[in-house]
Amino acid sequence: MTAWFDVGLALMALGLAWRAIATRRAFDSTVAFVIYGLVLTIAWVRLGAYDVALTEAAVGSGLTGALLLGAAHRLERAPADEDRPSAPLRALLAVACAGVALGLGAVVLALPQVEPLQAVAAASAAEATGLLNPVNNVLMAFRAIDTVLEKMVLFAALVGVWSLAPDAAWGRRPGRRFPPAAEGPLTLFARVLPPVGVLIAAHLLWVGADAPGGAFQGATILAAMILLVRLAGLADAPPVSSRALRLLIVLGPAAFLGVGMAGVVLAGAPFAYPAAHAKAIILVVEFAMLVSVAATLALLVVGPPERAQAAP
Amino acid sequence: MIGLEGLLASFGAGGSALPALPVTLPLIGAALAFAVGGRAGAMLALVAHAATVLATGVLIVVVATADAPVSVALGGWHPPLGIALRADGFAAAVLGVAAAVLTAVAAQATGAFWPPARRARLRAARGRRRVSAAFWPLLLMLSAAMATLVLAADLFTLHVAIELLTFAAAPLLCLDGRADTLKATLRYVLFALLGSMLYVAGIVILYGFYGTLDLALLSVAVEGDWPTVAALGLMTAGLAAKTALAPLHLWLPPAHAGAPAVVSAVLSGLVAKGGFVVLVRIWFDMAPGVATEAFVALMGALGLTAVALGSLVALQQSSLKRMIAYSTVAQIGYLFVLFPLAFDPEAQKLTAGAALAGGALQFMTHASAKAALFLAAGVLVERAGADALARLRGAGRRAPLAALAMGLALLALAGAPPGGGWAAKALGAAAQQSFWSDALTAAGALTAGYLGAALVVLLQRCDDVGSPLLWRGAPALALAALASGLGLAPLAGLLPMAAGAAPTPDVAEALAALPPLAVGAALALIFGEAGEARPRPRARGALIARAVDALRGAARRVVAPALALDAGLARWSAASVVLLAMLAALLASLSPSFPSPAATIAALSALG
Amino acid sequence: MILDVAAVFGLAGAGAVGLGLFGMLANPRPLQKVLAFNLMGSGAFLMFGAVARRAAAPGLGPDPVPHAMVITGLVVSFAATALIVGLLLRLHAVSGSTSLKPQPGPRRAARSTPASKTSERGDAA
Amino acid sequence: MAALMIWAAVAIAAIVAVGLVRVLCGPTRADSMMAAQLIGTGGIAVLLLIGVAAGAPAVVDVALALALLSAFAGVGFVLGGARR
Repeated sequence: MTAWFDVGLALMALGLAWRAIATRRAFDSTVAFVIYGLVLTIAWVRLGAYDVALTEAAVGSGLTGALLLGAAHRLERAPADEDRPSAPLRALLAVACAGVALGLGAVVLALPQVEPLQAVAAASAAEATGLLNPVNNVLMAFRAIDTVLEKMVLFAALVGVWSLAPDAAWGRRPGRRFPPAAEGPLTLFARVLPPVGVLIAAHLLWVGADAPGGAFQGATILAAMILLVRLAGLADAPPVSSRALRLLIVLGPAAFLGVGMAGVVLAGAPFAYPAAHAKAIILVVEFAMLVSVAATLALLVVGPPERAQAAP
Repeated sequence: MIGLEGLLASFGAGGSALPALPVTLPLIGAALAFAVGGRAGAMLALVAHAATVLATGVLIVVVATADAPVSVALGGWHPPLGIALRADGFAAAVLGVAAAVLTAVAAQATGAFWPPARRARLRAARGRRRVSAAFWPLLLMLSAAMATLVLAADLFTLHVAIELLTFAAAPLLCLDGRADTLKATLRYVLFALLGSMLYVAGIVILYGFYGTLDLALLSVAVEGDWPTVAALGLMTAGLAAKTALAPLHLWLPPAHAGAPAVVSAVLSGLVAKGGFVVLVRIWFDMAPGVATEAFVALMGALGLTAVALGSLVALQQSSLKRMIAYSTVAQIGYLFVLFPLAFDPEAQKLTAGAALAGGALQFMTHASAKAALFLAAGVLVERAGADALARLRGAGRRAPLAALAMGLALLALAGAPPGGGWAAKALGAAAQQSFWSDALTAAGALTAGYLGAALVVLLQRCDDVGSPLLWRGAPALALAALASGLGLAPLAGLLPMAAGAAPTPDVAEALAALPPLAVGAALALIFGEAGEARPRPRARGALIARAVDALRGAARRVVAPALALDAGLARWSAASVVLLAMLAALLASLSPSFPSPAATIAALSALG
Repeated sequence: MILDVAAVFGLAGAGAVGLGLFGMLANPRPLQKVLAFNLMGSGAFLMFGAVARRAAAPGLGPDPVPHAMVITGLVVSFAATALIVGLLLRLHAVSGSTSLKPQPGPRRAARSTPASKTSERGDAA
Repeated sequence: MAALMIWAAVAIAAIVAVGLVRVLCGPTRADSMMAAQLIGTGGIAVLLLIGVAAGAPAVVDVALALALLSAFAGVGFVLGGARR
C-alpha cells in the first residue's frame, strides 16, 4: 500500500517538475515549483529525513517560492527575445538529458546496502556534544566548517545583492516600500501570525538539540514572519547603512567563527567544543545564528535598496 | 627565529591549528569589515589580509620543512565523521601565489576602491561607498574560499567552498552595474551552478557506494567500476564547466573583459582556476588509478583546443582587456595538458611526479602573470579612458612600470628562463612525453605573439605623453617579477621534484627559448597594430609594403575562422550541446573497454 | 529488485535531475533557468536522501550525514537563487529586458573601436 | 490503526492530486494559487496521518511549519497581487 503511495507521490513530483520547466508563463511555473516543494516535503518525511523535510518546506518551497513569485511578478512584461534552441536541437538535448536521468536511475537501483558506518558512528559520538539530534550533531560539530562556510555563502549573497543597488539608493532602506494598509483582515493577520511564528521558531531551535529542528529551520520561520510584517506595511527594513543591522547580520557567523577559533585554546582543535560545556556553547551559537540567519534570509528576499529618496 | 619557533610551538600545542587560519582569518575579517563599514572597515580588511598572509607564510615554511603534509582534524573529529584540512606541498604553493596575487590586488585597490571620507556627500561618493562596501568583504571571502579549496580534504566541503568562491566573485564582476557586465555575470553564475549540480550528482554517487567523501579514505577504496566512472565523469564535466575549459568558455571573456581591472586580476588569476584545483585533488589524490589512457588524451586534447582557440582569438583582439581575457582561456587549457604529461602508461595511473610539479608551477606562473597583466592593463586603460589598443598608443610610456610588468609577464608566459613557464616546461619535458611539451612550446610562441603585438602599440612614440603615472604599476610589476623569477624559487621542498631535478637556467636554456620568442615577434608584426592608422608607405617601398600587406591579409584570413567558431560557441545552446557531448566523451573515455589511443599518440609524437 | 521507498524517491530524484538539466539547457528564459537549477539540485538531494535511507540501520534511522549535507546544500541553493534573482531584476531595470544574449555588436566592435569608455568606471571612480 | 491512517493519507493524496490537475489548468492566477493552498492543506493532513502512522512525533513540527508557511504564501500572494 505504502509503495503505491510513494510511487504516486514521486509521479506527482515529476509531473509538477515537468510543468515547472515546460510552462511558458513564469508565474505558472513558479506556482508549480512551490507545489513541487510541498510534495517533496512529504517525500522527505517518507524517507525518514524530518530535518530535511522542515528545511525543504521552509526554504525549498517557502522562501524560494516567495523570491521567485516576486521576480515573476516584476519580470512579467519582460520581452522574451531569447536564444531559444531550434526544435531538432531541443530534441537532441532532451534525449541527452533523458540519458543522464536514466544513468542516474541505474545508479540508484545499483546502490549497495552498505553498512551504516556513519549512522552508527554519529549515534555513538553524540555523547560528546550532549545533543541527541544526529543531524544537528553533524551540522554543528562533525562538519562545523561546512556550516560556517554555508553561512558565509548566505552572507556573500547578501553583500552581492546589496551591491546591485543603484548608486543613488545606496545607504537607504532595502526593497520597495509597502504603504501601511488600512485596518482590515490582512493587517490583522499580519499582527496575529508573527507572535505564533516567533513561538514556533523558538520551539524549533529548542527541540533542535534533541529532535528534528534547529537554528536554520527556526530562522526560516522568523524570516517569513518578518516578510509578512513588511508586506502588510506594518514595518520597514532598516537602512543598509545602519550599523546595528550589519552587526545583526554578522553576529551568527562571527560567533561561530569565534567559538571555532577559541576551540584551539579551550579544546585543542579548531571548531572543537570543551566537552563539559559543549551543549550550552552550541545552543548559544545556534541562537546567534537564528537571529542572523533570519535577518539575512528576509533581506535576501527583500532585495537591494532601490529607493532614491530617503523613506519618510 | 625564536619568535617564529615560539609561534609554531603555540600552534603545535593547539593541535596544529595552522591550516585552519587561512580559512578562518579572512572570514572573520570579512564579517568585521562589513559590520564596521567605511574606512575603518576597509582598514580592518587590510589587517585581516595581512594576518592571513602571515599565517600562510608560516604554513608554507612548516609544510616545506615537514616530511608529511600538515593536517588537522577539525573539531578533533577524524574522517569519515569529521573533516580534515590537509596542507601538502601543492596546497602550500597555490596558497603562496594566491596570497601574493591578493596582496597585489589589495594594494592596487586601495586607490579606486577605498571608501570616501565620511563627510563626502556627493552622489559619486554614494556610488563609491557602495562599491567599497561590497569589495572588501567579498575579496576576503574569496581568499577564504580559495584557501578552503586547496586545503579541504572532503568532497562536500570542496563543493561549499567552490560555491562561496562563485558567489564572492560574481558580484565583483558587475560592480559597475552596466547591462553587459550584468549579462556576463548572469551567464557566469548560471553556467557555474550547472557545473556544481553535476558535481553534486557525482558526489552523491560516490557517497552511495563508498560511504565517505574524505579524499584519503576514498583513495584507498575507490575502484574503476561503472558507478565510480559515472560519478567521476559527472564531476569532471561539471568542474570543466566551472573552470571555463574551452569549448565551455562562453562566459569568461565578456565577464573578465568587462569587470574592473582589479577584479579581473583576481578572477582570471585565481578564481577561474579554482575548478582545476579540485580536479587535481580528485584525479591525483583520490582516483589516480581510474584514469585511462583515453581519458588523459581527451583532457590533453581539450586543453590544447583551449590553448589554440584562446590564443588565436586573442591574436585578433584589438581591445587590451579582451585580449588578456582570451589569453586566460588559453592558459586554462595549458593546465589540462598536465593530465597526459603525468600519466604513467605502464602503471596505467596518474603519478604525482615531476609533471605535477610542472603543473603546479604552470598554475603559479599563470596566476601571478595573469594578475600582473590585468593590473597593468588597469593602470594603462585608466589613463587612456578606453581599452581599444588603437587608443592606447604610447600609453606604456606614461606608465613605464606597467609596461615593464607586461613585458616581464610576456617572457614568463612565453617560457623564457628563469620564468615559471620555462621551469614548468622543463619539468614537463622530463616526463618524456614530447608531443605534449612540444605543443606547449608552440603555444608559448602564440602567447609571445599577441602580448608582443600589444606591447608594440603601447610603447609607440606618441606626442601627447601627459603626466607620467610612475608608481601606479608597482603591484603589477611585483607580480610579474614573481612570475618571471619562479624558476629560481626553491620549490623542491614543496613540489614533488626528484632531488636535483630542479631545472637550472643556463645559456643553452636561454638560447632554446629564443626560437619561440622569435616566432612570437613575427606574429606580433603580422597581427600587430590591428591594421589601423599605420603611416603610409613611401613610394619607393610601396612594392614591399604591398607584399607585406598581402602576407598580413593572408595570415589574418587563415586565423579568422577562430573568431567565428568562438562566436558560435558563445551561444548558450551551443555550450549546452558541448557540455553534454563532453560528458559523454568523458564517460566513454573512462570506461575500460574503450580502445586505447596509445598508438595514435605515439604516431603523433613521432611526427613532433 | 524490490521497489522500496529509497528506490522510488531515488528514481524520482534522477528524473528531476534530468528535467532540471533540460530546463537549464533548453529553456530560453533566465528565470526558468533558475527554477530548473533548483529542480536539478533538489533531484540530486533526493538521490542523496535515498542513499541515506539505504544506509539505515535497524533502530538507528537513516544516515544523518547526507541529511546534514542536503540541508547545507538547500541553503546554498537558496543563496544562489537570491543572487541570480537580484541580478536579473537589476538587469531588467537597467536594460528593460532579461535577455542574456551579448549585444549584437561587441564582437565586431572589438575589432575597431569598442564602446568601452565606461568599462573602467570602477577603477576610475 | 496505522493501516487505516495510511489508507486515509492515500485517499487524501488522491483527492488532492485530482483537484490539483483541475486547478492547475485554471485560467486565472487565483486558480493557480488555490492549487498551492489546496496542496498546502492536504499536505498537512497527509503528513500528520503518515507521521502518526509511523510513530514519528517530529512530523507534527513539520506540519506546523508547513501550516505557517502556507498561510504566509497566501498572504504574500494576496498582498503582493493587490499592491504591486
